[in-house]
Amino acid sequence: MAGEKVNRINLKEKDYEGAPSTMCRGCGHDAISASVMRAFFESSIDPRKVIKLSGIGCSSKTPAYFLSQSFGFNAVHGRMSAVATGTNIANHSLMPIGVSGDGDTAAIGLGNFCHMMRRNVNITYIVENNGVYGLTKGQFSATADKGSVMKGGKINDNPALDICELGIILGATYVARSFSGDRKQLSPLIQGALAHKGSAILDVISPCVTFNNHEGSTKSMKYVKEHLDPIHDIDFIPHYENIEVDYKEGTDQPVELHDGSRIVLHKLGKSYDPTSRMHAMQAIHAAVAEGKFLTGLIYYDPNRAEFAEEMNLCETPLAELDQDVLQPPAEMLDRINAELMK
Amino acid sequence: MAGEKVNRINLKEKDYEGAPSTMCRGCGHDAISASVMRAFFESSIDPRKVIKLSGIGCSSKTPAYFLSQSFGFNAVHGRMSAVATGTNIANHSLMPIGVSGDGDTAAIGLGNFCHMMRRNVNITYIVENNGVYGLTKGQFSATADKGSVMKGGKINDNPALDICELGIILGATYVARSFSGDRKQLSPLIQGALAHKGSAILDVISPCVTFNNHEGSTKSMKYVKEHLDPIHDIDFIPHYENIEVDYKEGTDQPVELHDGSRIVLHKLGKSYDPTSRMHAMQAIHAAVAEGKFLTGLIYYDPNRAEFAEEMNLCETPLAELDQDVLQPPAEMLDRINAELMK
Amino acid sequence: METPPINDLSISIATENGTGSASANNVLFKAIFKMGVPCSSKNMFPSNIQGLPTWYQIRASAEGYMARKDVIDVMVMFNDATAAKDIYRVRDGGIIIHDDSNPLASNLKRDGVQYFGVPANKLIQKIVPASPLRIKQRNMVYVGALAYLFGIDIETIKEVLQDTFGKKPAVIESNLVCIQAGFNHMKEKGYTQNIARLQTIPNGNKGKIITEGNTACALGAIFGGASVVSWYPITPSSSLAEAVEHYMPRLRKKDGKATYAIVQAEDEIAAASMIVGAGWAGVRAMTSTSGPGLSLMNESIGLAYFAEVPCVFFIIQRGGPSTGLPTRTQQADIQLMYYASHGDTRHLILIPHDMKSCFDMARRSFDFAERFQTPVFVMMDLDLGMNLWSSEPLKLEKEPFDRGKILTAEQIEQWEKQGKKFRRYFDFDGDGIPYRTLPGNPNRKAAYFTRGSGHDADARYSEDEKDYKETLDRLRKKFETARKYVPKPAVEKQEGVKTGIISFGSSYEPVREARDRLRASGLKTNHLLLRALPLTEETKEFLEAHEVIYLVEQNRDAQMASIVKDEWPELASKITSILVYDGLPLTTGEVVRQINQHRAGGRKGVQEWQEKKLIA
Amino acid sequence: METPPINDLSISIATENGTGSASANNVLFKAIFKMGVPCSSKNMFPSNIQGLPTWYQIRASAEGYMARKDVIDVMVMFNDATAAKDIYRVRDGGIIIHDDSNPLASNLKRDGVQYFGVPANKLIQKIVPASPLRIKQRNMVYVGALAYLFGIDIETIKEVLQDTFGKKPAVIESNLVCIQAGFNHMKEKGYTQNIARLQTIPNGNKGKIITEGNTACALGAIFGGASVVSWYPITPSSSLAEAVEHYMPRLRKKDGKATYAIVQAEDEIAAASMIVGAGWAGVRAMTSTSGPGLSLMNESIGLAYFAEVPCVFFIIQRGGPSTGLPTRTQQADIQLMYYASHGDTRHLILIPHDMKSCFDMARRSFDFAERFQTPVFVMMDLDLGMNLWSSEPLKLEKEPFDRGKILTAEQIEQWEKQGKKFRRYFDFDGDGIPYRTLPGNPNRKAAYFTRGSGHDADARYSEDEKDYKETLDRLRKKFETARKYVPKPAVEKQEGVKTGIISFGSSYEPVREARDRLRASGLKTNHLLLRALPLTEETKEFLEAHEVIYLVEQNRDAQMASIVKDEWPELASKITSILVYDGLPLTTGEVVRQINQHRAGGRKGVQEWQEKKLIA
Ligand SMILES: Cc1ncc(C[n+]2csc(CCOP(=O)(O)OP(=O)(O)O)c2C)c(N)n1
Ligand SMILES: Cc1ncc(C[n+]2csc(CCOP(=O)(O)OP(=O)(O)O)c2C)c(N)n1
Ligand code: SF4
Ligand code: SF4
Ligand SMILES: [Mg+2]
Ligand SMILES: [Mg+2]
Repeated sequence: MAGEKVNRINLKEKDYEGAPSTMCRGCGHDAISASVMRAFFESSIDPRKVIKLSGIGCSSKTPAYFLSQSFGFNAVHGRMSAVATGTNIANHSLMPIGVSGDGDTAAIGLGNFCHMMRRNVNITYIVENNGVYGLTKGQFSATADKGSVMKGGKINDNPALDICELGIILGATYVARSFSGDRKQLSPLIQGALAHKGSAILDVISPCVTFNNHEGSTKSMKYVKEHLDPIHDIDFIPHYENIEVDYKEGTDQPVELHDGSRIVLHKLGKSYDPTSRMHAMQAIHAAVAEGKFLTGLIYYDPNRAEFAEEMNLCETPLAELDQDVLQPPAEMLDRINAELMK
Repeated sequence: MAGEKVNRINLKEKDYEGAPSTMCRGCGHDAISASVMRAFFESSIDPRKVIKLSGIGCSSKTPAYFLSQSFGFNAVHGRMSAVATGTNIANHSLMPIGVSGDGDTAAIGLGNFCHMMRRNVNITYIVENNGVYGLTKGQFSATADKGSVMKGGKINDNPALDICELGIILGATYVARSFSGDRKQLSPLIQGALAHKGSAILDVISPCVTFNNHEGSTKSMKYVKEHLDPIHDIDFIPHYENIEVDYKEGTDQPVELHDGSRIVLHKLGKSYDPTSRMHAMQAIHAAVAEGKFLTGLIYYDPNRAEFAEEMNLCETPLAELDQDVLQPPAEMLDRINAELMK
Repeated sequence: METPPINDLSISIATENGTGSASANNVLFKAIFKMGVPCSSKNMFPSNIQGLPTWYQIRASAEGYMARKDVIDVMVMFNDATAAKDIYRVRDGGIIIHDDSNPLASNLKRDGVQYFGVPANKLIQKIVPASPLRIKQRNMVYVGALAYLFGIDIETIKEVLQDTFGKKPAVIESNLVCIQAGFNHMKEKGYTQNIARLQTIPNGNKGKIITEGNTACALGAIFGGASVVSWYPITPSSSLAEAVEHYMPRLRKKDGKATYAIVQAEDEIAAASMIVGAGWAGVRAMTSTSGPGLSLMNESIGLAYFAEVPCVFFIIQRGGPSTGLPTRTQQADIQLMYYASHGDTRHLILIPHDMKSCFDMARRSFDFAERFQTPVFVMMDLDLGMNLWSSEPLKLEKEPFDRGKILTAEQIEQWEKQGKKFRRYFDFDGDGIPYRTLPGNPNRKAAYFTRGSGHDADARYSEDEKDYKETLDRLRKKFETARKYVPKPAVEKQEGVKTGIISFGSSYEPVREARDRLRASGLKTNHLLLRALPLTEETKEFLEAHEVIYLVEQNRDAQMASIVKDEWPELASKITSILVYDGLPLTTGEVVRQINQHRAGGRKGVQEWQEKKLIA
Repeated sequence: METPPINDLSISIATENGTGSASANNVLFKAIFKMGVPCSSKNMFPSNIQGLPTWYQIRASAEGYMARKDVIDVMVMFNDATAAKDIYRVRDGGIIIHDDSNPLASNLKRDGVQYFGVPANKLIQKIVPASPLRIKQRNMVYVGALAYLFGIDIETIKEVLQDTFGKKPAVIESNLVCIQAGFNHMKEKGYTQNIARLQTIPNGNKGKIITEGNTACALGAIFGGASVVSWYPITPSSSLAEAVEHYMPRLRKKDGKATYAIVQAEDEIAAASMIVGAGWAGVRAMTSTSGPGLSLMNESIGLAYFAEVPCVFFIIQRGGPSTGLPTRTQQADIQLMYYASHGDTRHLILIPHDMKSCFDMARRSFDFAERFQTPVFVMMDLDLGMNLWSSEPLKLEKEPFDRGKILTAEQIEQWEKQGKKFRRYFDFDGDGIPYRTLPGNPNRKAAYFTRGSGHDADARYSEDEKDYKETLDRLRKKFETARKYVPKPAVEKQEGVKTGIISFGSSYEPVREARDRLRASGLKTNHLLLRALPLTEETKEFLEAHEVIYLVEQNRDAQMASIVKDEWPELASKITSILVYDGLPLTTGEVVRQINQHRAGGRKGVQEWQEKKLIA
């Protein structure tokens, strides 16, 4: 029984659980939360050393649903990256995990997100990427594929923004992509990110069962469609199952989404070397050209120092320093006064 | 005499002039303004069909110094791209030229800038790139090279953000780089941008004579350095000459900046094909690897439709429609009332 | 057994969101409406998509009161998660309807109420083919049960189903079966109740429409010529922009091409900046947002104010501060709208209170924006914007757009003939409103350079102290001029009455009812409905004319009162604030309760009470 | 010939920025200071880097008045661009010093003033070796000229040069030569004047420092334990953050490592969000900005308010609205600070008025932020922040940091022993201030989930109306508690005096002098210096105790008066606002002028006058 199994620091899996989820049943976000808990458990990380951060959105609600023994900060929309930068220099001894959405990160939060990566702020940053604004009922996000169709028939005519591409050129030092249902791939990637010092970006495709609605949808779930009333269909969400996948490195994996549309995942092979920027960019482009999503650790830079280190901060976290360290002696003020007399 | 020379629409060069500049003498921005005027003159564009846009910064002041017959909007810091998106759909018959700085575009304005390019909003967008915040007295901007030293000795420890790279992956359809003093290269590039329908991004290296101060600076202008008083040196700005360059396609051009530091420009050769994203990215990376700035038209996509077109707007600019077109007949309201009775 | 009251009933339906109750509730409400019974509904939904509690409260009122009723007569207890609390929300002598497919848990029993069970779950197992849709149909069962208990006839319900799902016979069928099942079950059990009956009123709601304020605003904006709409999704304002998106294609096409542009911006700063750019370029531009968006738009609003660019902001208020309660209602962004942005700024605000004024003010807002070349706010709240209100049909006043002082190329020429030269920021008319030209104007003297930084009357950059002060003074003068133009308050006044009530927005309806109740209990009140800021003389006179004035607002800090105090401190000291801010639509009872509490304590008591209240 | 007034003189130096006049002006000012003469300087500089007009106004005042003097005795006319206007800025009987290398243009001649020419250009051609630096040295020439005319002896100047350029003998040399040249020229010409003389006052300024408010704030913050500083450059606030950057390395290193972190953020939203994150994580965090930045920070401020996170905002006010006049002074962001962000919010504001209070309040601001777990504003303005003020030395009060209610792991254990459980947002003490724990606290009960959305006393997500209202009421109660803690106003009061003046910030000094002038002309006044918001009882009593109260503020809309009216409308109606908003440092004369104007018109006249003023 999982309940009994303990990790190196003697914690059970349930010690990594959180409050009950309020996501729609079958939402990819819940599957990701499961992988997050698994990763922390497997890596035997003390929840009390962890801080959870998020912005606003369905995805951003999820940190409340894991690691209830960790402090959490559900900030405002799009500002998680800046808030994380602040918490990080205030206390570099804590391990930050951030969960955001494609709207939160790639729309309102894009500028701050880019600058966080430029600074290589230490964080495990998960983008739960569903191509829509779930919490505000299904508008397109900046990562929605060009040409995809929204509930109501609206067509997206802007190209999709690629979180990984952005991460690579802006200076993130650990850039990976996965699929919410691929726990075997996802939780090790999260463990790697947690172990990495610097900005670790995980772009995780996470289907929104309620609002993801590509052209494929007409083909699918005929009965439900016919019997759903047109005006209020968002008011009713059928119970979907989470989509799980499990496939080999170097292979393709087609995935049928809840609405019947299809995406193809391609898992990077063992031979792939993630330490070259140009290679990484090419790999992404190549996959896109074939209409596939590349998954796995796409780019990795073990050398660049993280932000707090660049700042030459003292060992003790700033948050733990006392007045005797923080307040210079009065003599120093007298000396400055003297200078100001000239 | 230039004064007498007229273009195809019978305008003289001075018809493209603006108010006297308030830039420091020798500032690269003034040189760029000159190329802008030249480009409009050469392309015989009616200033009354042009709108000038900018954000806030020394660079953003410059639209007041050219095309005084054109309407201009000096918006707030970092918001030119969004303001331009609005003006564009409001009146797609006008030709927008925007001037911004590296702070305005790559710091506070980064998010909006990226989304403007994603939409491929029609604009000629010039980034007068000096690596510093000129107007606020010389702090580093996001495009400053890692390791560069600021007046006062502060060292930049973040990697430089590359405007062209960003433009290419975000969907800009005309991406070029040049040097403020290279009028021969710059004004044709501007003419090309003006002719292009879509987001045309010009990253123009434009030395700030007052605050650009790389390590090289110690070597330079010995006498002045010695005799400048340390506290107030920003209060005095020696009169510099604008740096002019003129070099062949496919060749390198080292440039000595006012403070004695050196940069190397590399001009793309005739053979270079700008229509491939991947090639463009590789070319940039290759140059960076050799410590050079690639100049010329780096990427060009002639096919993608500009934003206003995607919107399927009517011929007549929205701004010119009258009430009879804008206000639906009362009967339409009655019909809707009827629907709302059910 | 005495006859029950007719058409006076409040039903609260407790369910879980995402289970399909909204369409059941909609059918129920529409059926009552179709019977001709005056009715309203309040939807109290959570800020997530599926699995959290939601309440739908329907009120039928013979007298035609639309406010949320403070007592609940019937509770449909279909959400186990909240049942334990829900049983106490219903009044003594009220009714609880529950799903008795399983026996009622003991902790859900209470005295003084009637329980009616309907085995909805069991029923749908039988009558609905197995599919994910089944649970959804469960909700239709309580519709049938209520229909039987209170006398909604099935025919009316059929008509509603027809209206709503006309194109989908299968949907009509499957819903009807379940409704019928609920109906029959109650019948077989022979359940009866005596607390109220619904009775058809011939032509009762004839010619009336049902809609939400956000829809009415959207239509008003479209008929007002809105051409550039830039917005960023946020509850409860999204449905306004989405209604614009819904109606525009039908209403604003010109030989297949759009005479409008709608942009879903990347954030609110972009949305605001886009409409500033668009307004400057000469179109009627708008955005819609809520508190967090308003906070972010502050800088762009200041730019529009100082550069004098027309644009319209629809602000649908929700529970603040910060993210607060996104799906609850409040009127707490008043000061932020009025004083928006840094520096000396004051803004024009229009305040609708019903569907007609939503439509009219939305339409007129662009006239005000262009007339005064400034940002204009339309102040809404979630209750007004997202709940269903019945109303007279929307009516289009045929009047020309007021584009304000725009100079064409020809006019500039004529001016020059008269030796008058175009100066963008010069006060030609002494009303503080300058003339503007639009980009593209071919006259060589038409162009000017707009900026948010200091400028002189000719739009030239200036740091001169006189130019600067002149600009600030002219802007204030322009604001003073606006006082004469903005919609005047609506005053209901009887000679000799010494107590006045001031209300605005969604508080109007509860206050209207509260005044009737107070009158019944012996307190006559006069009323002033605020319809715009800046304040006008009428309000001053109203303050002068009364001894005690109750100012009703749905916020904690008496924000509107603060604005009144700023104008007329000596008069404002008469004001006693009625403050309600629990996020739920205002009830008549709460207004009456607070007013009576004051009167009990007298003027001094009032102050103490307010003190206490603030820090209670 | 009667003896000239001693040490009472105002000199305005008109130059072009970027030509090096700042160091010349600095030498001149420091020299007068070194003589022991009480003096102040006001720098009126443009919002660009080179080539625009700039004025530097020095005042020497035997009585020790530091306000900008309203009359200019001497004009150094070294900027051709503004010369035509500058000649009229000097008072009748005043002196104009100009560069007569070329003959004076006829349009620059006026009557009633003395002209003294000094051929600065010619002189430097001779004495300064050819180099770009030459023009810079030209400015030192007028220093010498003024020294001769008004009696600053060269030795003192040498000392100043020594103090400033000690490490660069070459600089001292080259400057001295030019100063000497100017001095000698006047001497040779035998120029004399009789309007004023400067005379050494032994130990006059002994022990006094000269600094800017931004520097004093920066030092206060450092000694107050500020550890995370995130900022985005903007005039006039940059110099505060840059002063922190300048001093931190000397003051806050621990074996070579930094005990602080300074981040130049990518924008103000990021800066604000970073300090909210940092404050939550347990450090003393701050940012500094000006109007446009404040507007952008609104959303994050609301988050800090509602999630109850301590952080400090230094707001250096400049000319608004929008970009406005970035290099001019104003007090027009008061309401935006006080009501910042959407929803019901009220914020704590500290208001320094001199260098000592800048230092002290900056230091204390973190105590208030942590005590009340809320954003705290330090309200500055450009005049206070960027001009040089002489002052007593800054003094460090030795008192422990007030970290407020922070629970350690041990304390939580003890609580539990007492059967008391940690609840993040529960009002244990009845003062509205809850207890908090810091991330990293090892107690398993210490962790909580912070959010800007609705929550209950245990920091759990909640949409319940009672939880919501309780939170809002507690926040207001916390604000009321703060009234007892914030710095009290400083009152100068004489029995029987019926006229009161209220001032704050940089208005204090001009008002101090204005009161002396008014007394001389027969009007006794009492004074209240506002030092914080929320307002406290002392202000109420002051309003009660006087018949007429003049409230002096540097904005158009009487923003502080509006806040007073909000608190005590019936008393506030006594207030007459003195409003100055031309962007220049407030002068004594303007205060006196406006007050006399009112008295002339009487109470009624006052209102009319204000009416007029608002729409003049
Ligand atoms: C400033 C601000 N603007 C808008 C909103 C409304 N809002 C809440 S969540 C959201 C988008 C969420 O999308 P995403 O980040 O992709 O999360 P998802 O729900 O898809 O997981 C928006 C626009 C807000 N809360 N704050
Ligand atoms: C919201 C806001 N923040 C900060 C500023 C102050 N500011 C003015 S210009 C500028 C940076 C300009 O740098 P850049 O865009 O590179 O222009 P440059 O002066 O270097 O040409 C800043 C931060 C402002 N005006 N508005
Ligand atoms: S709306 Fe979509 S994203 Fe949000 S919880 Fe439901 S399925 Fe998940
Ligand atoms: S400060 Fe630099 S960027 Fe600004 S005008 Fe001077 S030289 Fe140009
Ligand atoms: Mg999403
Ligand atoms: Mg720059």
